[in-house]
Parts: sequence; C-alpha cells; structure tokens
Amino acid sequence: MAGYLFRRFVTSLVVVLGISMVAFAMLHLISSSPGRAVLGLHASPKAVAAFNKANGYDDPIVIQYWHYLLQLLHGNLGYSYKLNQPVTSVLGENVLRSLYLSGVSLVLAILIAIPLGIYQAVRRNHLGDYIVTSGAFTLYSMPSFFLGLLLIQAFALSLKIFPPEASQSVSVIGVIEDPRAMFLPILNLVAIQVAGYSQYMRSSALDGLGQDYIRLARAKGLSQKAVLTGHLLRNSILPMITLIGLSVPALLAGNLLIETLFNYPGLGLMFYNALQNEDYPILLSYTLIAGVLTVAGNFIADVAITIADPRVRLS
Amino acid sequence: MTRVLEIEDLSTHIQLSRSVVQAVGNVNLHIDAGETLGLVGESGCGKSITGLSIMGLLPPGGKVVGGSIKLEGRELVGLPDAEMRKIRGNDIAMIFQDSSSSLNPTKTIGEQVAEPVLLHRGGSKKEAVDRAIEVLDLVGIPGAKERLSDYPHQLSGGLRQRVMIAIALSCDPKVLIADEPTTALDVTIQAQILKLLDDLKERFGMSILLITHDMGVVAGRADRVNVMYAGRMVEATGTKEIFSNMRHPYTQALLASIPRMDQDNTKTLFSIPGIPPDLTNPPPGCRFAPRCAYTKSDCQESEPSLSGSEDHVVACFHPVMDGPLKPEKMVTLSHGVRERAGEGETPLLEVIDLEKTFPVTSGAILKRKVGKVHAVSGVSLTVRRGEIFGLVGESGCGKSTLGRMIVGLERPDSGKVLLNGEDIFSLRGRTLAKKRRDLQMMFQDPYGSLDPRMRVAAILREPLSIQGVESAKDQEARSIALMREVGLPSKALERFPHEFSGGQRQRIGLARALTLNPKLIVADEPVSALDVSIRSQVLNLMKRLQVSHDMAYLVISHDLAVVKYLADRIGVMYLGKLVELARGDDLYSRAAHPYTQGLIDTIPLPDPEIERDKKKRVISGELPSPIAPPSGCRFRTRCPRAQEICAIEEPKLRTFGDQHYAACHFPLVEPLEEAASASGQTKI
Amino acid sequence: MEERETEGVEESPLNLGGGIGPFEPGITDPLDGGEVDDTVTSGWRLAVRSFAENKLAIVGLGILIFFVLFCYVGPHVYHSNQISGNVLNSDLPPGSGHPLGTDNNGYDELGRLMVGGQAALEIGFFAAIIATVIGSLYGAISGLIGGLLDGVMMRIVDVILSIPYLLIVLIVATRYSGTVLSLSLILGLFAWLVPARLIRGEVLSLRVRDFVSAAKVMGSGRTRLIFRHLLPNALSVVIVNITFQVADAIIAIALLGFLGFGLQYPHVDWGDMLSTANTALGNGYWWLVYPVGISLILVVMACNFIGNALRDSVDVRLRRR
Amino acid sequence: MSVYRITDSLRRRTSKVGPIGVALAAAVTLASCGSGSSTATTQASTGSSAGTAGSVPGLYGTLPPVGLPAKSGGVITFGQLSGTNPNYIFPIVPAANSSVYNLYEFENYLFVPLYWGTVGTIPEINPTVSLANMPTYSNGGKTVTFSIKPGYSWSNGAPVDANDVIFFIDELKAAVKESAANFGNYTPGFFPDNVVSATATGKYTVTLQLTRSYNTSFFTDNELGLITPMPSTAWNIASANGPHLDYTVPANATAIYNYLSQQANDLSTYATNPLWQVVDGPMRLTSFTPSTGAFTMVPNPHFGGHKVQFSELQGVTFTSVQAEFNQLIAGNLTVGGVDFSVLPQVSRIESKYNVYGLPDFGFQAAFYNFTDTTGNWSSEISQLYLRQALAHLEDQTAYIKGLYKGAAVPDYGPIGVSPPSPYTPANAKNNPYPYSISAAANLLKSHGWKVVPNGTTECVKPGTASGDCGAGIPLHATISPTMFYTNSPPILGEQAQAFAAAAKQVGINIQLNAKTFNFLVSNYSVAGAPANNNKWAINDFGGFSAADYPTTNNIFNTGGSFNFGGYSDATANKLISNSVYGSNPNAVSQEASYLTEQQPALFTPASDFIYAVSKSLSATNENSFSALTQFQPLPQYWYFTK
Repeated sequence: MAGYLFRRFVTSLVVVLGISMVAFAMLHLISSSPGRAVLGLHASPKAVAAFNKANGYDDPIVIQYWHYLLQLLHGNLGYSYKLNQPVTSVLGENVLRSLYLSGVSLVLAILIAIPLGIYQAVRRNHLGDYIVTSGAFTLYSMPSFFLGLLLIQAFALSLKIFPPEASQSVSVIGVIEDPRAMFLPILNLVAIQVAGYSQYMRSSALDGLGQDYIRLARAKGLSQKAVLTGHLLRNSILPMITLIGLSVPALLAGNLLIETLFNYPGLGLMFYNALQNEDYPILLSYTLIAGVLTVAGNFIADVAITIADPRVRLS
Repeated sequence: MTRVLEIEDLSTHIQLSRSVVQAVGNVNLHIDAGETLGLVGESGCGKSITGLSIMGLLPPGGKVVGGSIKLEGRELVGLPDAEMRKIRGNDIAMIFQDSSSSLNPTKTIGEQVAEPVLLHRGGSKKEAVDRAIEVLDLVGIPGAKERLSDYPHQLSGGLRQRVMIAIALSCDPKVLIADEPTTALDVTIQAQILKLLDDLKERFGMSILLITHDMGVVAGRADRVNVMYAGRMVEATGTKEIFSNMRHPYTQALLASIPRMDQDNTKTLFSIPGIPPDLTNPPPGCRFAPRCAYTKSDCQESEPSLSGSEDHVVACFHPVMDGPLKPEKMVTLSHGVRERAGEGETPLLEVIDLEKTFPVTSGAILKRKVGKVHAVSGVSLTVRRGEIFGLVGESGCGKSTLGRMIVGLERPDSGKVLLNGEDIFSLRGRTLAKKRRDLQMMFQDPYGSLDPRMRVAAILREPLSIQGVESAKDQEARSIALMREVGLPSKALERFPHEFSGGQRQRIGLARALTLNPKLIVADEPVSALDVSIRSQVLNLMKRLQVSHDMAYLVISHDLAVVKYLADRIGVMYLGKLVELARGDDLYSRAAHPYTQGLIDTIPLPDPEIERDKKKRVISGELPSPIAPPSGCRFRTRCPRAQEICAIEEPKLRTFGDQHYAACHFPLVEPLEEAASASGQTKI
Repeated sequence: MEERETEGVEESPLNLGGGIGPFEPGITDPLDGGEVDDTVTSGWRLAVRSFAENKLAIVGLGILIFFVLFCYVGPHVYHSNQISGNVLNSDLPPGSGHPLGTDNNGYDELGRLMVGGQAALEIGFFAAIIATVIGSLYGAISGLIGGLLDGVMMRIVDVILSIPYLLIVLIVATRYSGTVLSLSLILGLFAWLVPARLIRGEVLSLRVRDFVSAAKVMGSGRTRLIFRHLLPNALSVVIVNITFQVADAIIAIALLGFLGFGLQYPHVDWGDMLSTANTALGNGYWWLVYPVGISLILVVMACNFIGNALRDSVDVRLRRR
Repeated sequence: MSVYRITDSLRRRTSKVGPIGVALAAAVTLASCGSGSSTATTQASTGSSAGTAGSVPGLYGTLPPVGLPAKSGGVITFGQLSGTNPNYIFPIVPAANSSVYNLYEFENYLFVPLYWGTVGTIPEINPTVSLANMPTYSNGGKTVTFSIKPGYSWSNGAPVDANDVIFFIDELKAAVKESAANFGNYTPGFFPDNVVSATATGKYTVTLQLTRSYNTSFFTDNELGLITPMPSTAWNIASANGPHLDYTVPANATAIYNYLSQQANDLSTYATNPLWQVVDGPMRLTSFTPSTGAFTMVPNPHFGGHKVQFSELQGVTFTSVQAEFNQLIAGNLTVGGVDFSVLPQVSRIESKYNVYGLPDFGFQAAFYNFTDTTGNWSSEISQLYLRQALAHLEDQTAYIKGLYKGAAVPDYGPIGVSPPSPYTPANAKNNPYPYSISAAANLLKSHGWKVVPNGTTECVKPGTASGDCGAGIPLHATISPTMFYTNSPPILGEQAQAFAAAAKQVGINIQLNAKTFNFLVSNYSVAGAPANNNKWAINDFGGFSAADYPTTNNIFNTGGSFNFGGYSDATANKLISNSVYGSNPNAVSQEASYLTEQQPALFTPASDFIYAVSKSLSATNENSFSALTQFQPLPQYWYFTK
C-alpha cells in the first residue's frame, strides 16, 4: 500500500512537472517579450532589449524554463507588471477567500448529493427520482452563470432577501461573518455541483443495490435503513471519492464565473481581472496552481480510497 | 414427520420494462424437518426465484402473485416486511452462489458474521463476536479468532464460501436455502464444501433446500428431488426414484444428456433438441412439449398438473415408464479414428517442454516486476492426426495458457510447438499466417468470441479472406455449406451474433474454426458456458465433425466427464505441470496420480448409489499460489501420500502402461519397469 | 472461474423453443441448431430500436431538429435585418414587428436568435468533431501500441487534463479574435482528452476479447485487427462521446461569450447574446435573456438526452452481445 | 496631454470614479464658486438641474443639493470599477501605472498637486485648492515664479515649502534620465527637460528658468500642473532609516528615486510603510488591498486646506457595471458610477441617490492608422473625402438616443461643446458632416468609386486628378479596414457595430474586432510600430481627456508621442506649435477648428460620466460635485447631512 501511494506520488510529481512545462510554454508563446509589454510601444527597442536582458528573457528557452522552475521551487511565481507586485502576493491576497467559497460549497454539495443520490437509487423510477433527475439535468445543461443570473434576479432584485453581491470583506473572518452575502454564490456553486454528484451517486448506488452482498445483507434480515447505511453507503461512496478528486478543475472554473458574477474578490475574480488586463504572469501562474491543485485533488482522492477501501489498503 | 416448509401453487412474476416473465408457476413443494430437498433444473427454470420467493428477496419487479409459503404453518406470503425480517437469517437462511460478490468487500468477516447474531439474538457485541468465532470454527475456518478482522478479499474462494455458510448458520436456522452453493468453485473445493454441508446437517439436523443445476450434487445428499422446467415443477420424488425410475420425459432426457464417467464414447450423447421456451410468453399446454419426444396433441392444448402418489408426483400426460434411457439405444459413431491414430508416423502436434510465466507488475509509467506467475512449467505432449486429446485440470492449472500457446496466441518463454515437425514459433509473417490455417481455436464464451459488429456471413468469410483463399463467390458457397454442417439454416448468414442463442453461437464458432479445414482445433471449455441439454447437442456435433473432417481436437476442460466422453487420451494438469496422461478409460479405471484419483472421486456423479457409498475422500486444502509454487512435486501440499522426497525432488513422468504416464513418487498403481518408461519418455 | 454456472444467460428472445416433431429416443439430430428468426436486426438497428424506445431521447432529438430548422430554415421564413440594426429601435420590448423585441443595437431579437443559433450549433459541432477525431486517434494509438509509449501518452493526457479547460481556453481566447473557426479550434483542441481516455479504455478492453484472439488465430494482421475489429467496435463509444462534446462546447461558448470573448460583428452566437445578460435583466429587458438562455439550455439538454440514450442503447447491444 | 489620460479614457468609458469627501459645514466658498453656491441653494429648493453646470448642455440628471445641514462623521463608501483601481502611490508615476485613478482618485487625496485643475466644470486653475498662488512670467516668458501658500504642512509637522517643489523636480529629472517610461506624463523636450534651473528664491518661493518662452496658459495648465510637491525632509533617503541625502546632487537624486520607486512597487506595504504616511493632503491611507485596489483612508488632521469631516473613506471595486449598480440599488454605496447600459433602471435608485452626469474636457474618437498599408488603407484614409465620408456615416444623435440612453453630447472635433469651453471653435458647434448615407455615397462616387450598397464598393477611377480615387489607390481597390474596439464597456462595441452597419450601406466593409483596452493601448497605439503596424486600420480605445488648455500637442502633431495613427499634416503642426509657443490666446481654437474640418480621427459622442451620490451627502461647494465629472474630486468639501 505504502509502495502504491509512493508510486502514485511520484507519478503526480511527473504530472506537475508536465503542467509547469505547459504553463511556461504558453507564457512564452503568448508574451515572449515582456519588455515590450511592460515598457510600452514608445520604449526604444534598445530599452526593451535591455529590460529583457536584465530579466533574462533573452536566454535560450531551455535556460529560461530552468530558471522558471528554480523560481517555482522557491515559491516565486513571477511578477505582475500590471498589478505591479509579485504574483505570489496577489494569490496570497485571494486564496483564502476562494478556499472558503469552494470549500464550503464543496462540502455542502457532497453532504447533499450523497443522500440525494441514494434516495434516488432506492426510489428508482418513482416520482421523487424523476423530479430530482430532471432538476439535475436542467442544472447540468445550464451555464453556471445563468443560474446565478436567475438567483440574483429572484432573490436579490425582486425579493430583496439576499444582497446581489458577495461579501466584500478583505478578511476571511469578515466573509464568514457575512453569511447572508455569501448565500447566493454558495447556493449557486452547490446547486451546480449537486447536479453532477447526485446523478453519479445515484448510478453508483444503483450499482451497489444490484450487488449480491446487498442481497445477502437483506437475507440476514437487516432493515432497509441498516442495509443502506451499513452496507450500501460505504461501498457506493468509494467511486464518488475519485470523482470529487477529478472535479477540482470544474470547481475552479465554476469559481471563476461565480466570483465574477457576484464580484467576490477571490482567485477567480483575480483571474478575470487579469484576463481584462492581459496580465499573463498572473493568468498562467493561476493556471499552474489550478493544475497542481487538480493533481493534488486526485492524489488525495487516491489516499482517501486507499484508506476507505480495504481491497486497496491490504494489497 | 413435521413439515417445516410448505409451498403451494406458488407463482412469481417478474415485471420487466416491457414484459412480464412468468418465472415461477404453480410450484408445490415441502421440506420436512432434517430433510434435504434437491431442487434441480437448467438455468432460467425458476429454481432460484423459488428460493428467493421464500426469502421474500425477489429482484426489482419480482412479485409473488399467487400461492402460499408456510413456515411451520405460518404464512409468509404477504407478511409485513418488519415480520419477514425477523424470519430472514433467523428461521430461514440462504447461501448464494458467488461468495466473492456476496460478501461486503468493505466489512471484516467478523462484523459480517456477527451482524445477524446481534440483530436476531440481541445481546452484547462481545457475545455476538464469540458466536461468530464459534460458527467460523464450525465451518472449518482455521484460526477463526485471528481471521475475524480479515476482509473478504484476503480469503480464498473456498474460505469465503465457508464464511457465507457461517453467516447462514449463525442463528441456527430451521431452514437453509443453498442456491448453487458450489457452482462457482473448483471441483476439489466443491467436494470440501459439499462435505461440510453434509456434516453440518448431520450435526444440527436443519432442513436444507439445495438448489442446483448439477444432478450429481443432489444425487449424493438429497433425500428427495424436485425437478423444475421453464418455471414449472415437473416431477418430485425420492432421490433414488428420480434417477432409477423417473416418470417425466424431461427428467429422463436431462439425465441422459449428462455425460457420465463410464459413458461409452463411441456412441452419441443423448440430447434434447431446441431450447427452453421464452417465459415472457410461454407456449400453451405443456411447456416441455415442443422439445418432448413423446409429445401428443393434448400436450399442446392443456397444461398437465402435478399428479400421482404422495411420494412421487409428476406433471405429464404421457409419463415414461421404462426408467433411464439405455445408452445402447444411442447411435454408434462411425469411429475410424482410433485405428488410424496409430503410433509410428510423426505426430500432428508436438509440444516440447513449454514454459510460460506472466510477470506481475505494478507502477504507472515504469512497470516494476514484483514477481511472476508460473502458468505452464515444462509441459510436453503430442497429438496425433485425427485424435482427440483432452486436457483437464482446475482453474489456474495453466491448461488455457497451454492451449493459447499452441495456437500461437501466447509466446512461450521456452520450449517448442511443432506442427508436422515444424516449430510454429520459428515462423514469421506470411508463412506463420499460412501455417495458422491448420491450427484453429474454439472459445469458451459464446458471446465474446464473435465480433458483434459482423454478420455471420462476414464472420465465416473472414478466415478465408485473411488467408486469401477462394473467390468471394466460393467463400459464399463455403459458408452456406458450413452452416449446414453445424446445423444452422443458411438464412442465419445474414444475422448478427446477438440474435443467436448460446448454443447456436458455439455452433457458429465451430463453423468459423472449420472454414480453413484445420488439422487441429483447440477447444477451450467449448461447452462449459452451456446448459446440460444444449451442451450435449454441441458435444455430439463436435464429435461428428471431428470424424467427418478427419481432424484432431485438443479439448480443454475442467469437467473430467466431458473430456472423458470426447477424448481418446487425457492429460491431467496441476499447477502448470502435466501430472498424468493416459487413455480415458485407462485413466478412469487405474489412475496412478493421487490428484487424478482425487479428481475422479470428487466429481459428483448423477448416481445415488455411487455417490452414497463413495467414501468421502476429498482433496484437502486449496491450490497454492502459482507465483510461488511448492518445491518438488507441486501437488505435495495437498497430497495424502506426500513424504519428504516429494518436497525435494520433482517426480519424473513414468510409464504405467500403454500410453499411460504419471509423475508421482508414490503412485497408486505400480509403474512398469524403468526401461520401458524411459523409452516411453520420448514419445508421450 | 470457468465453471461459473450460466444462470441468467439470456437465450435470444428470437428463439421461442425451436421444436421439432416427435422423435425416437436416441436419434436426436445433432444437426438441429434450433430455429433462427426471419427478421434481421443489426447491432445498430437494435441500438436504434432501444434508442427509439427511450422517450427522453426522442424528445431530445425533436428539440435538436426543431432548433436546426429554426436556425437554418427560420431566417428564410422570418426575415429580419441582421446586418444593419436601427439603433433608434434599440431595446424595444416584444411587440408588433418584433415578436421578441430588439437588442441594444436595435437588431430584431428573434432573427438574432436564429443567426446566433447557427453559430452556436456550428461551433458546438465542429469543436466536438475536432475533439473527438483527435481524441479517438490519440486514444486508439496509445491503447494499441501500449507499453512505455502508452504510459507517456497517458501522462501527457493527465497533464493537460489537470489544467482547467476553461482557464486555458480563456487565456488563448485573449489572443485570438473570435470567429466560428477559431472558437471551434480553441474549444476542440483542448477537449480531446476525455475521448482519448475513453477510446483507449475501450480499445484495451476490446484487445483481450475472444473475437480478437479468434482473428489472430486466423492469421489476421495488425492493421486488419485494428480496422476490422477494434475501431468499428470502439466506434459506438466515439459516437456517444460526440453528443456530449457538442453539449460541452455549447456551454463553453456561453461562458466565453458571457466573459466577453465570443464572436465578432456581424457574427453572433448565443453566448455573445448573453454577454450583457446581467444588465439586461436589471433593465428588465427579459427578452434579451430568457429566450436565448432557454434555447441554449434546451439544446444542451437535448444533446445530453441523446447522448445518454445512445450510451444506453449501445450498452444494450453490447450486453446482448 | 499625458499617458494617464489615455489609460484614463477607457476608464471614463466604464466611467466609475469620484472622490468622496466631507466639507466643513461652515465656510462659505470663494468667489469663483459664488455662483455655484448661490445656485446650489436654488437647486436644493427646486431640485431641478441648475447652477453653473446646470446650464451646461449635456448635463444629465440633477446635481446634489449643497449647503444642507451637516453632521460630522460617517463612512463614505465609493465604488470604482475593477481595472480602475489604484496601484501606485509615489507621485512620480511611471507609464505603466499612469491613470487618473492613481492620481486624482488616490494620490491627490494624500499629496496635493501644485495646481488644481478645473473649477467645477470651468477649465481654469482652481486657486482655492491649489497649493501655490498663480505663477508670474517675466523675462519674456522664460522665467516663472510662484509661491506656495503658507499654512500647508506635512503630517510629520514640516511645512510644505519651496524645497519640496525642487525636490520633486530633481527627482523627476533623475527618473526620466533613467528611463522615459519612469514618468507617464513625460514628453521629451517638455517638462522637466525645459526647466534649466529651479531655485528657491524664498522659503515658499520658487523660480524656474526655462529654455524658451511658452504660451503661458499652456505652461501653467499643462506643465506646472504636473508638479506635486514631495516631503523633501522625509523622503530624501536611499534606504530605510538611511541618512538624509542632498537630493540636489544628481547621484543622490537617482539613489533616492530608485529607493522610493522600489518602495512604491511593494503594494502590500502601502498602508504600513512610514514613507507614505507623510502626507499633506486631506486624507491618510490606513488599509490597501493590492489585488482589488480597495482602500481605506481617514482624514489627515494636519491638512492645511478644508478640514475633512467624515470619519472614513472606503474605495471598493466591482467587476461589472451591473454589479456596482446592484449595490446602488441595495443602497450600499455613498457614491458610485452609473454606466449608460444601466440607465434604463436608474429609477430604481433615484429615491436614494442624486444621479447626474456630464462629459469631461477632451474628446473621444476612433483613431485611423495612416500607416496601415493593408488593402491600400493608408492611401485611402489619407484622402480627406474618405474621412469626411466616414464622418457622414456616423449618426451621433441616434447613438446618443439609442446607445447612450441620452447621456452623451455630440462631438465633432478635439474640443467639444460640453462642458462649455472658451476655446470651442465655431465649426464644432454644429455637425460639419451630418449623418447621411447618400452624402457619404456621393463623396465616394464623385471621387471615382463605384458604390455598391451592401456590397463592395470599388475604385473605378484610379489616379490623382480631382474626381479620381487618389494617390496610391489602384483600380478595383476596395475599402475594408479592420476596426478594433475595447470589449468593455459594451457601448463601444455597440457603437462600432452601428457604424460598421452604416458603412456597409455604402459598400465599405469594416471588420470589427474586440480586444481588451490594455491590449489595444499596448499593441495598437503607435503608428509604424513594426510589429503591429499593419494589423489595425481603426482603433477605438476611448479617447483623450484634455487639460484646461486643450491643445492636441502630442496627439495630432507629427511625431507626437500619442499620435496613435501617425497623422501628419503641415498645417496642423503649425497651428499646434502656435498653441504651445505662441502668445495668441485663440491659437488653440484655430487648431481645433482645423482639426474638426480635417477629421484626423473619427470623433464620437462625448459621453457623460454619471454619478449616483447618496441623498445623505451634501457639500459646501457645488463644484465639488460637478468636478467629479472632470476627475477633480474635492472630498474635503463633502459631508453627511443631518
């Protein structure tokens, strides 16, 4: 088991290395001469060249990548000339707020989706199942921001129950202390994720219900509840773990739109602003981080599986 | 005698998306205290559904639509679930076929065994665990206490089955329903489990409902036998009676279709034509009528009900009176093979010291070798022209790998495969492709072996077009001819595989193998996926074609009876080694290797006499891991006669008679003197 | 285990007890393989049948067909000037002359919906094709060659798959101005990974199936294996995948448009039409948001319906094998 | 004319700005504002738009009433659009960071400029809030003398005196010596290059010797206006707690500059770095969020001008106009910008806010690239008749009604009609090229083009004679320029679409292309920049704000650093140099008149900058509200009402 995890870890590292290459390659292709971008078109070619030289942008590509890598290892993600500060500090500004938004909504989504999926599986092809399924399908086929628009329209502008904008507090504490402002964004993210997870959980649970060991459990005389909680739940959650690990990119993308829509100062919003400013160091650093997060997510999922599934753990 | 369980006119239907399967209809049966009732029938006959109806565990859409099920006089049909739960696992317990999927993979066996105890007996967790240990001991799990915290996947198939039995026993139920309890197991393990069931029954005197498709299994232990066909109970009587003096044509035909060890393999096997009816709209009248030899007009019109004496009921208008079918009645095959399959000339196929291991790897990109599976270790054998060579052994003994190497699907690590004295692995490209004509294969799974995308015509033409023989027109003609040969209408050429029944698909598979007029067909478990009545059809066909095409078969099977019926000579494999090789009857009458004898003993025969007084000599233990096979004689770990030398020195093949060789230090019969054996060595 | 009993192996429903008349015991004819039904049903036909039995699928197909007609035939029936809008008529509510009102530039919204739909459908379709073609080839190669190459190729997939699709697409989109072609390319070039994995998995599982072994035994060469057996059988997976790809692509367009990276005048797609949705809703210009939004959702939903149905029906056939 | 005004122009389109302030309840304002305050009262009573700004054509809505009963304290929340957020604190702002938001809405709260721009909406120096008295010119205009008003002091107690001005000039010289990009407002040959010497001729008096004489209005408004005195006793260090250096020594000046600019690059320390706590403005920075630019300021007790009365000023940012407007609806902002696109819903906030808007000085235009040779564009656009035809295709009145929702004023040249300017030329008052498809078509036809409405117009009479297409335009040449516009705010796209649609009707096929503002300004803003020269034909990134003295020097003169399209015309050059160096006060009008006729760019409507100011807010000086529209926030005059 330890060996297995170790190998997975090594693989993950390889993947991360790959991601850094992609990010670097894109950065290089898109803005090959930062000097021009920073100094503007008025700057003399000489000045630009000087700038590039000073910052090593004229080294051979491999060397540049090597430096880039070294910088990464020292936690240096580059410098945003547009925001006029190191990328890391910009990320640092926002990461906690995004973490809060994503974290809360993810946890809620899971807590809702799992029982929902099981309920659907048990009530398969009954009214309840149909209602939930169609709801999920609609959400699933909806651009995430569109749901947000409807929510704002309904709850913020018409009913005026919740503010149309997420909390603007600089500190995470402030954000946490403002649940009303966070309700709509979180609701939005949760809804989208539940739409996906619950359907997956449903099929996973259906799968489980068809298994012989469920039949045996019933043959023991266990009640429905005991069968579901005691035997079905754990087994049908296992595939969910992997799915959740895999859904990190979707989560981040979701954040991008929701944070933009609700004007929530997190990484997603930072990314959007960077898009408007063509601030490539930020864009690609975030992409890099997103990639790493994804890999981490998958790895954590693997670890979780290993712990949760004796078949993996004990072999 | 007290009726523990009594079922009257039970009918169970299963609602599918667009149709209703009338899975069980008008079934009557009863079990007395301490009695074992055998419920037999082919797949889809409704025997399992009957069992599940009793437990009230029908699959989604399943519903008991009529009749009554009484447990000690208490009506179970329509009992509220809460009540029913008190009975399940407590008064009535059930064992299922597949222990690997029936145990919860994420719970320790301790929890799983203790669960019903806690539920029904109440009491403390401690007591429940103690009880768990007790029953695990009971079912012969070594070191039960230590095993409590194991998870199912850490146990072997046999042990898992024992655990499931332990679960069933934990609340010592009045009735134990065993649904195909041993079908998923190897013969040797099957014997162990069956023995266990017998012992347990003797000790606790519970009633057992033994559901199985295997006549042999019931013969040994059932007090009475009920036969089901197409959702109907067709006959019910004492075990002895059913085998010696059956009344229903189906029972008679079924028994006759089972190849026996003492089968005369010069005669065709009896077989029932056609296939069972589709239960979503069964034919009117007797459901067996369409396949019945004695059917008369009235059979089509109305359905016969169970009638007859108290201890022998049958549902037939024209019951048979003459007992089992006499083998003499069967057609003798024009069997020229044996004569021509003489010595002297170069054998068709020579397998010399074949060796094959599979690496056990792990790791994503860089595959690390963590060990290797010794699938086949130095096997040599020969197949002569027009001969049928049988290869038996339990799962994992390497027989399939051997077969795949012979047809060149796997490359051996070492050793040769000579076809007409030519090493096929020395060949490359076109020449190899050409050579392949002479070596064809028949697969076990009738579903996976035909490309679902291709029409039968294309499937049959493919070998020809690959080999580039014959024009499209000739190919056409050829495939039509082939279809006739395997007994399928030529219109079937336009069909797709999924439109055929399993038996028909095997026929198509055979036809495909025949297209290139091969000299040798390797048939890997050709009939194990088929039901008894279908199986005999295919076996007959294979025999017949072998004669008419004058080719050789290498038949690979776990079923000694099948192999014995088909083959002229039989090789017995154990854990990658060929342990014994002899003529079929020779092998059966005077097996030299303890393993061979064990196999013969453990195969349940459809014959109460033999089974009853068959001394319960079973091969103990389980198959060792092929990753680290035992030193010396690989069978020694399970061999009753094993001694030190067996661990040190690997036994050589020695001669025990004409074409009879075995590798054992302490054989059951005396070997011939070394000289002959030595000479025999060269040519096996 | 080989001797697993075949309980539940379903005999072909087309074979209702192939009965032959009375016979003398012992002379069973081994040459009777039982009846074969008269109607041919190909795997595809079977798939089509079970597809047709799926109500949602039919609904989905209906919706899709409706929108294709709406977008491509509609403009010929319902004429509206989508080249030069009259800014003085901007933001008119639905009414005579403008069933769905007009947008910020005074374009007739109904006509806009048709034109925008064309672009959306085209981009969705092209992107899906691009992604699926690349993915299928990549996956097939990786799965067929296997070994180290497979390992490397799959790591590459892992890498790109780890980077959120939307982020990359947006970054690239800042550089290239939106045309149907460029958007299709951008979306397609970053969406091939899932199909690649699917196809690889399928190929791997097919590779060990008996009918492939059978072909090998007949002496079939590698190319024949691939093109006669592996790819045709993997095809169903590919086709199922396309429908989902279309759905995803259309959603992606919506996101791009909403963030302001959509098509350029005179071209427009549903995503662009939603770019001002936020203010439009605030202004109470519901007709600029709900018609296009709902159309988009319906089309995506239709694709998903069809995809699911296809997948099921394909499974059915494979189950029936 | 300066870089920040370019960056600014986009911001203006997205139009979120506006300082917050509280003025002392007391204090009647000065003469120049007299009319303002008096009308303010009437305005308060009538509530209708009035006052100096009120009479201005193009005023949208109602100016907030002034002079209402005041109460002290209160937090003013002020909305700014993301991208308009401040990201530089050091008064010598490099090109990359140069925007009105850094200067007027951030730094000027902390560091008061020498001369303060408009008086409300009148293009004059505002003596009340300026740090110095008006300058006097002698020695034929080559010597400038001005004195700092006493009473202003740094928060560390030191008075604001002549040395602080000299400190600024020395540091500025050091900065531009290092790189031209170190000062956004730098134009080679102009300030500070044209300052031979700067000497303190008294504690508060500074005398500048110039290289040559200038038009005094030009020099006062556009050159001296660039000076922001800096604390010469606190900032003259080259390292934290380092020795105080003599900045008149160039080497020291450079060292100091490097240190200060490096400190200024560390945004995360803005609120904590002791350097930036030394201020002479009305406010003091207490918190700053680099990524969003959100900030918090509190009044600076040492401020020598009007004492601020509210307790805190918060700048918050938004991603979309709707997001900000939603906050206005929710009543969460004290002052916020309102975009045209949300005007239809403005009624939803009128109960809580006074909403008003005005264009600012300067002009908005789509610039032609006179050097883009793609498809003969450079030859074609060099033809006056084509530029006139294009002007005829622009239906400003329709745009204003349909797109700007009425919140804009037609603009036909570099100096518009609103807000009224003494410099507006006659021909800019009525559209010289009114919207007329046929007029455009006729111009083309009469110059040798075969006009194919909704098709593709072709040149059929190449040549240079009158009636021919003109030099460099071959037979069958077509007119199909690529036009870039900023993708945000949407208004520019809508306008471009309407324009392209009209052009189509005379067979001119304009390919539209949206890009981010930053992309356009950093890539398509220099004619003849080899990398991108032939990639764009028309570029509508917004426009320019004008200083009080609105010459287009640097924009339309040959070689001007902001001459995006490379327009080059001898007459224009002569007129511009008259405006800069000549003494004729009308020179700048003549310049504007010529350019209005020549159409060196496609002048587009002057859009209002609309603000919603909470009804709980009032001021002692009406100009402090109307000046918002001119980026001249005067927070010190603002206060919450009882």
